[in-house]
Amino acid sequence: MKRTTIMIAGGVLLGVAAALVGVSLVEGQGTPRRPVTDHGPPGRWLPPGAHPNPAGGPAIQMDTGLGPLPPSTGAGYSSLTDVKPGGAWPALPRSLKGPVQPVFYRHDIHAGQYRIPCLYCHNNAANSYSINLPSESTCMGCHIVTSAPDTAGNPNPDIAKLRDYYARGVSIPWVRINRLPDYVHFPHMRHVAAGLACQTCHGNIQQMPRVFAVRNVASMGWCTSCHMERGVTRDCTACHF
Amino acid sequence: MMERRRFLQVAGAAGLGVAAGCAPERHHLRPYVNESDDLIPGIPEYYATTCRECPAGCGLYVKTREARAIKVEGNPFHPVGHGKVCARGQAALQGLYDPDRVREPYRRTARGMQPVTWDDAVARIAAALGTAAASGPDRVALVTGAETGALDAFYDGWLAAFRSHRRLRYEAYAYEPLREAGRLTFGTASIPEYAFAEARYILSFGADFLETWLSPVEYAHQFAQAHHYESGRMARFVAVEPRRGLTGYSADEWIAPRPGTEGLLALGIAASVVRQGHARLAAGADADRARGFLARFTGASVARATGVEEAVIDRVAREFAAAEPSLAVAGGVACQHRAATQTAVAVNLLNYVAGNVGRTVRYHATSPWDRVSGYRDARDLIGAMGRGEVDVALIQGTNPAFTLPASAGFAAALAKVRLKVAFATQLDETAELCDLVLPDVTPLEQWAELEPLAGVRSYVQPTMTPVFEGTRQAADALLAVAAKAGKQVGPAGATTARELVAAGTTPDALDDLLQHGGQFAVAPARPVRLAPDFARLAFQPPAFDGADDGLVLIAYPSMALFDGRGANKGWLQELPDAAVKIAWQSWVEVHPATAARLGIKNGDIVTVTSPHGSVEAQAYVYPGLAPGTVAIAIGQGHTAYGRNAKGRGINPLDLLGADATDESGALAFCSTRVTLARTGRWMEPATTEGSPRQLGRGIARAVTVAGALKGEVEPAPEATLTPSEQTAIAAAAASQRKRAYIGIYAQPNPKWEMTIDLSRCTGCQACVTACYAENNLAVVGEEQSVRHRNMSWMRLERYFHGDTTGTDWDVRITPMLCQQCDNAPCEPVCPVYASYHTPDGLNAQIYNRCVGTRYCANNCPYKVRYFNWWDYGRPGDPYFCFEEPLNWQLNPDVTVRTKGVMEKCTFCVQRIRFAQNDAKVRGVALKDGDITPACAQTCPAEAIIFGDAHDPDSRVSRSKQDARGYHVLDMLNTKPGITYLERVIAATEA
Amino acid sequence: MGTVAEPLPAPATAPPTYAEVTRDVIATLRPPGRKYYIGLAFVLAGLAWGAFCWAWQLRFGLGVTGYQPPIFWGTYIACFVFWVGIAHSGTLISAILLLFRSGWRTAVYRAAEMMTVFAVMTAGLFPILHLGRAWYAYWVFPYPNFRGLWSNFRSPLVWDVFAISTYLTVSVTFLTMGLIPDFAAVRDQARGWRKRFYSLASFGWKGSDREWRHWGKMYLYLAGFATPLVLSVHSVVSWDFAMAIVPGWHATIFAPYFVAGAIFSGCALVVTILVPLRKQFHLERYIQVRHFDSLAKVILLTGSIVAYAYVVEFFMSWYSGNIFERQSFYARAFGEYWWATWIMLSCNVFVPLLLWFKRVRTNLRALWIISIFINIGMYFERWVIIVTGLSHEYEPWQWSYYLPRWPEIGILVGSFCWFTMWFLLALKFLPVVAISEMKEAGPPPLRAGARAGSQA
Amino acid sequence: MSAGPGVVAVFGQLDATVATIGALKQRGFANYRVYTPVPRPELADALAQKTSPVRLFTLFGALCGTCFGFFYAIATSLDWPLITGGKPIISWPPFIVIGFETTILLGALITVAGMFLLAGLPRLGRAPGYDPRFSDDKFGVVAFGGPAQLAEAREIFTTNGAEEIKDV
Repeated sequence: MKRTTIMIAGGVLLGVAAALVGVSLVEGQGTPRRPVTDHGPPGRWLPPGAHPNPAGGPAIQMDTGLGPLPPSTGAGYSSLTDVKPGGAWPALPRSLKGPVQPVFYRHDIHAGQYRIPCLYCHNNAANSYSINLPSESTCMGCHIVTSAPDTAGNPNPDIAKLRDYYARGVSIPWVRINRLPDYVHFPHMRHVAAGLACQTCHGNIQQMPRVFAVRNVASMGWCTSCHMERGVTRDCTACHF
Repeated sequence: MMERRRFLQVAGAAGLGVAAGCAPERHHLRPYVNESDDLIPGIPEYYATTCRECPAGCGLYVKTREARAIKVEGNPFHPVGHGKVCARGQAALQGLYDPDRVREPYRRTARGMQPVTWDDAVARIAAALGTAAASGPDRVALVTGAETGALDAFYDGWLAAFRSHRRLRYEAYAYEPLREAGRLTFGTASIPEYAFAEARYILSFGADFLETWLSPVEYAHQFAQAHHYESGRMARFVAVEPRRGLTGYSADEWIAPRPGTEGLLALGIAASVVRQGHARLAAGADADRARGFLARFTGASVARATGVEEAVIDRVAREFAAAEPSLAVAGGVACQHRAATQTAVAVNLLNYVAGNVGRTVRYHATSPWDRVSGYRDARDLIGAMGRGEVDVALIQGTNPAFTLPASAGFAAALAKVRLKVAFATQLDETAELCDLVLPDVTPLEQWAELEPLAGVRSYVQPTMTPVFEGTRQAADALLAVAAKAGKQVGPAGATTARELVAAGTTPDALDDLLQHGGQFAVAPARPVRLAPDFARLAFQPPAFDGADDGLVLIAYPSMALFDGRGANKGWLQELPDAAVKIAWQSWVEVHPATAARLGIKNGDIVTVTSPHGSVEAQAYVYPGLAPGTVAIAIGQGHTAYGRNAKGRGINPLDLLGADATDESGALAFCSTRVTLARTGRWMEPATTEGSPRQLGRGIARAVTVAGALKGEVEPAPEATLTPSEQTAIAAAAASQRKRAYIGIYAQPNPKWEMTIDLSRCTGCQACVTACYAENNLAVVGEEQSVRHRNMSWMRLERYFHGDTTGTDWDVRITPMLCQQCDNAPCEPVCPVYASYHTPDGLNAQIYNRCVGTRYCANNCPYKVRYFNWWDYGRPGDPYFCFEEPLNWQLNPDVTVRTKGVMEKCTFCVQRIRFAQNDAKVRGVALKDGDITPACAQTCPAEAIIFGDAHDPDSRVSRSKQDARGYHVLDMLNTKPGITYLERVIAATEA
Repeated sequence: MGTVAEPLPAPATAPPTYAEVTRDVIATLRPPGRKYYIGLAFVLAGLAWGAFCWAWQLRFGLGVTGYQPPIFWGTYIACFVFWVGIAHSGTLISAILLLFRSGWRTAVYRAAEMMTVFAVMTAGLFPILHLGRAWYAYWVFPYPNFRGLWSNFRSPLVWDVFAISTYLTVSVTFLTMGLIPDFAAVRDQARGWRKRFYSLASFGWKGSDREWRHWGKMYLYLAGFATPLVLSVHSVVSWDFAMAIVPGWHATIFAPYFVAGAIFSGCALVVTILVPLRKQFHLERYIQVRHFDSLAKVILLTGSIVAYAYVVEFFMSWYSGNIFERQSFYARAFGEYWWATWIMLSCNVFVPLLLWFKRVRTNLRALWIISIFINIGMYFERWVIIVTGLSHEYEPWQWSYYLPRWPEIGILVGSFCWFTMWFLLALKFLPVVAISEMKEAGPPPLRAGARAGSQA
Repeated sequence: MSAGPGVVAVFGQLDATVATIGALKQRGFANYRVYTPVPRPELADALAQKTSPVRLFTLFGALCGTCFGFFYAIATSLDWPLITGGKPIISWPPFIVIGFETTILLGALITVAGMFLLAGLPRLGRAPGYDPRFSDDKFGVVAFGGPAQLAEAREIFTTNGAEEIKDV
């Protein structure tokens, strides 16, 4: 009886320790973080006005000595000449992949049917590491006029939401789809400048009513396989630093 | 991520672990409501402003990302600083993002500090001011730090509106002796501009012009221009001071006269110049008066009084006069005793007889120091407050309760004021005494216009929206108070400091000024004549309080903490003292002879007792002291102010008598004798110093000018390869290289290299703080610093060289950072390729691949790899150091490392890649100088050159060809990418 | 050939018969008594504490340890080398002495081999335990992955991975193969679940001529593999240090020095374990004093090599004229770590000198105490090499002082408990003396009147 | 080996067993089996066993190991060439360590596999004539054959002093 007790006690001790190790392993897992991640900081951090620093004066025009940025060479899709608005909307499939967004923005209409180039809204992709979501003022550039009203003349409910956000000066909390770990620094501008189509990594966004991650772009194998195919550097510090 | 969450859910279901708080993370992307033309997420923006961390006023560019200030860099076009920033200036960010900042207005009540609204606070002040103004003139006191320009005028006008002239522009270091000496010698109570860059011989009487004195960044910049070695030419620098600090480390010769006799020595040198017939004096009454006055300072008498040999005096005099031009400066510890004004006068005379006045010593119509209030003014105010003559005291941007000696009675006097208002960024000692504490903005959030030099208008502008909504610039609040009280102050309708600053300019002109940082005109120098007043002074060695057999106490300004205002900034606390190399703690420097006599070792806690008080701190046995002195840095010993400052270390001002002043009324920091006693206790110093000697290893090398001319490198036989070894190794390396350089390595690549000119480096450690800011280095705190776990990728090693029993020794300082070795010993030992060599010659460290074997750190002979012992970047970790909002400062281009990961310098690879990507997208080639690592960018002495060594025309390629170049630990065949150019000592031509 | 081999020199008592061997050895496997369970509980508690320490370390990071840069390795790596070293004597006794046909190994080799396996299992924990990110330890294995990342075969740590995992595999194999005939013997005496267990464990061994024929050769070749392996493993471990450029590490003598030290410490631990074991299980007839005498002689020999290596290290540091080496070794003897160095020298050089006396070698009590000293000394040897080497490196500015803290001590204790736990469990499942070899070593049963050596 | 009817004899002495084997061989018995608790060389001699082919497995395994070690090290180094410490991408000296360890690993494992294969282990069924005493202190000889041969075997066993004789 005593033996059993001792054995059980020992076993329990060992089990607790093992559990602690297990929890610690999971707990300890982590990736290096960079707290400034999302480019629109939350809360009041969001500069509400046009000026990034309303409290101060103008920024310095830094002379980088590198000359101006050339117009994007993004495979012709920065041109607005192809835009063809109007027409009947594509039908929604029965089920939609991807997370529910605060405003049901349909890429399949804007990018697909109307053929608005990606860089029209996501213009930073051509000149920055980070890609931007269009500001609400960009949306309102059209939607101050167009509202896809129903037969009764009421604007489309999602456009109404957008107008409401804009009127209140509140940023739309889009749910993030693709997210690279903080220790990866992906230069969007290099890839746009190289003429790579956005769809290469992001999938056929122009066919997605609601955006979802088509493939795990955060998998390094995806990056390196393409780099190898094209003979681009595989130096680790191209992305990791 | 997915797997991890799933696992946790399973684990939780199995009752294994506590999975609470592990809800799936959901990230949101928040777009701008309105697009900005300027701001591109991911691309930095820069705002020009002016540094306000000390009164020098260097020009700044503040780097912002996504509308947050993330780095302070220098404005290269600004006449103060020339694009360089010191450690304190860069740490302004930590003041901005200090979690201890006051976030809303508070009022002192019986139940402690209670939050109030701004409106309430403004109404209370306005009411009190109304009563005070009605009851008589000068019932209101306004205390600020040094102010010039628009805001200064506004403050005066504001005070006048309430019938008062009690204005104090209080600075702990107000340099009154210099101003008084200027009045006595040249009839102008002003501080001249010192042209270090032009001087060929610099004689400093205690002035710590590379640390805190007047304008340290600008002077370091100029000093390096004068004192660096180039083609056989360099200025000689002699330091005359009882304590050899960082500035003295750059000296080619150190003379330590008896404390207090520096002025006599200056007079002796001046007299010797005259005696030897080297005086450059125009004929006339002034010259005759100078000659006549100096005649009584014979070599023998001066030698007797100062303890400096007559031959040395004559030699220095000869050299000083022969240099064309030379420069003598007085300040610091040599100018902080009861004979301080005399010392400054003596040095003025020395400059006068050597013909330097008007050349390297230039007086202007005004100087920013003219109106700064000193100790005498502060005591006047204390007297007035103590007598109940002040009803309302408003204190902004200065902390007199800490920087005045306790014996001056500031706290008791302030208590007699009816309403005490502090405009404070932190709850410092002064704010704690006040009835109303109003949250002020930091210099990076405020508007001001300064005049740091005659003719220079330098603007201060907010670089971002205020971090805390509840804060308001003091001037805004004062405007509101005036409006509430029904007074009109400043330009009509002005309600903000911005309008005060903008007054008199058009919006376009203002934009232009703000983009350039200001208007930088060169004011002409003003001729001065010798005034007769100086001869009235006694020129006697100063008196010291305390028993005659005591040790003279030297309280000196801390380079990092200045007058204590830096004490709550982690970067500055963790920055090891430039001379003693202790961080986070206070220490008492004890002369080795004294230490031997009393049996004191490093770390022994000693009691220092003066007639005015007593403190306890650890001892540091320091050879850089005159015998019979002890030294303590000012800056620690706060009783309030914030988490990093409070209760840390000791304040040497507690040992000073309030009445110890000199003719100018300045407080004499070096005025008392103390006794030392061991307590028998010991503490482990938080020092970075392992061994203070380099033991013949040739890490920091130096030669004389003559040697440098011959192309000699100081031999370090143990650390250098023989020629036959070199040949053999080169052949082996070449054959290995042939088999190594395949794939991307075989393509034409740049090779990033660096040279560090030790004849320029002063050891100021601005580079260290730049690295902290750029690379998200963790601040580990005192406990971890004690255990040598600092994360500073760049460290300044300070070795004593020579026999340190006398004064004839020199200090070797070398910045040590990753050498980016071609044959890096750290690389092949990593099992997972986390450490490897990039095609462009960098020794890369891939943080996310690192598993933490630490083998690389063992195998690094330079010991420049730093391990994340804790999760410094994770909230909840015991050593988490980026507490909100400090994390706002983090550079988004650099990964924040987790625990268990090795990290190190990579020549700011993020800047390299950014520039390469930018150039590629723009379709242009990178030029030499397009990429600058943070350390090189900020180095005031421009000692660091970075570039592509494969480009034969790059500056770094040319610089590494210098005959003075050497590699540290060359015999290990690591082939470092950093070439050090050895220091050159301008030895005396005895 | 064709003759019955000469038995070992006649012991004091009559040699056991085959039946006695079987009976006596199987007796050790009988259900244990109270002391055993108390011991086991004690060991489990120690192990749980060690596991807790590791959990603590994983949770907060290596900051909880005493590491103080530039001393990035300390107690854990010392433990690693210590346990790998312990392992070596087992392989030496079972494989090398088998090849050399040293008869005295028979009685002790099984215990030594068990010790080997458990010591390698213990040692293998430490490279993982000491990692900053232990949860990514598998990255050091060159497994194919989508990212195309491999491990760096130039790193001595990857050599370690290969050497230690090979060593563990081969040691386990060697032990298991040796156990097969013994398991069969136990099986045939057992009942119930034990019978089923040993039936499985013996792979259905029947002791037929065919089985013995192939088994014998296989065992010989395994011994042949184990011999260079054992030499290579500790050489590879020593290269962890010798391949680094740290003064005090970078020495060509390290491989033989470490191998000798390993056998030295391993044999000492064999003595430490066997003396109480022999008493507890009444195995005096099998594990005899003369076996201890032989072990002591091996200890004496390897101890002398180790002492010689110390002398050479100090001599070379002086003779090289290299100031880095000189200052490092000066600091080792007279610097902050003088105490560790002198503990090492006392225990490893001076105490074993007693073994020159046969009286000491045959006095088990004295031998046991000396073996404990040697174990302590050899632990300190590793500690001294690692810590003093790192504390006085090239850059004088970065000299420092390290002492372990509680998590390290806890894990050190836990590692001893882990080892002991396996040993205690194994004692009740594995015959601690090789049954068939013990029989083989003794005189075979012959017909009355026949004499060993005569043709039947 | 062969099954079928046989007869087993239990011997208590080694020399008796050796003598029995000799007698069986002399009478032309080819199909017999010996069980022994110890691998005595006398038995091996009496059985005139040829050297076990296990060594071929050993050679094969070791060669495989060497090739695998070097191939893996070289191939992975070339797959993503990264320079460390200025050393060649294919650095032979460190690869020797890898090759050596894999030689031993595969050599040892394949040797064991070979032994299992050749010795017919693991044996799942029963062994004809096996008696638990054979793992303790008795030797067993099983002879197989026709009735005549078995009778002859019995006779040999009895002559050589078998303690017990059983049919199997």
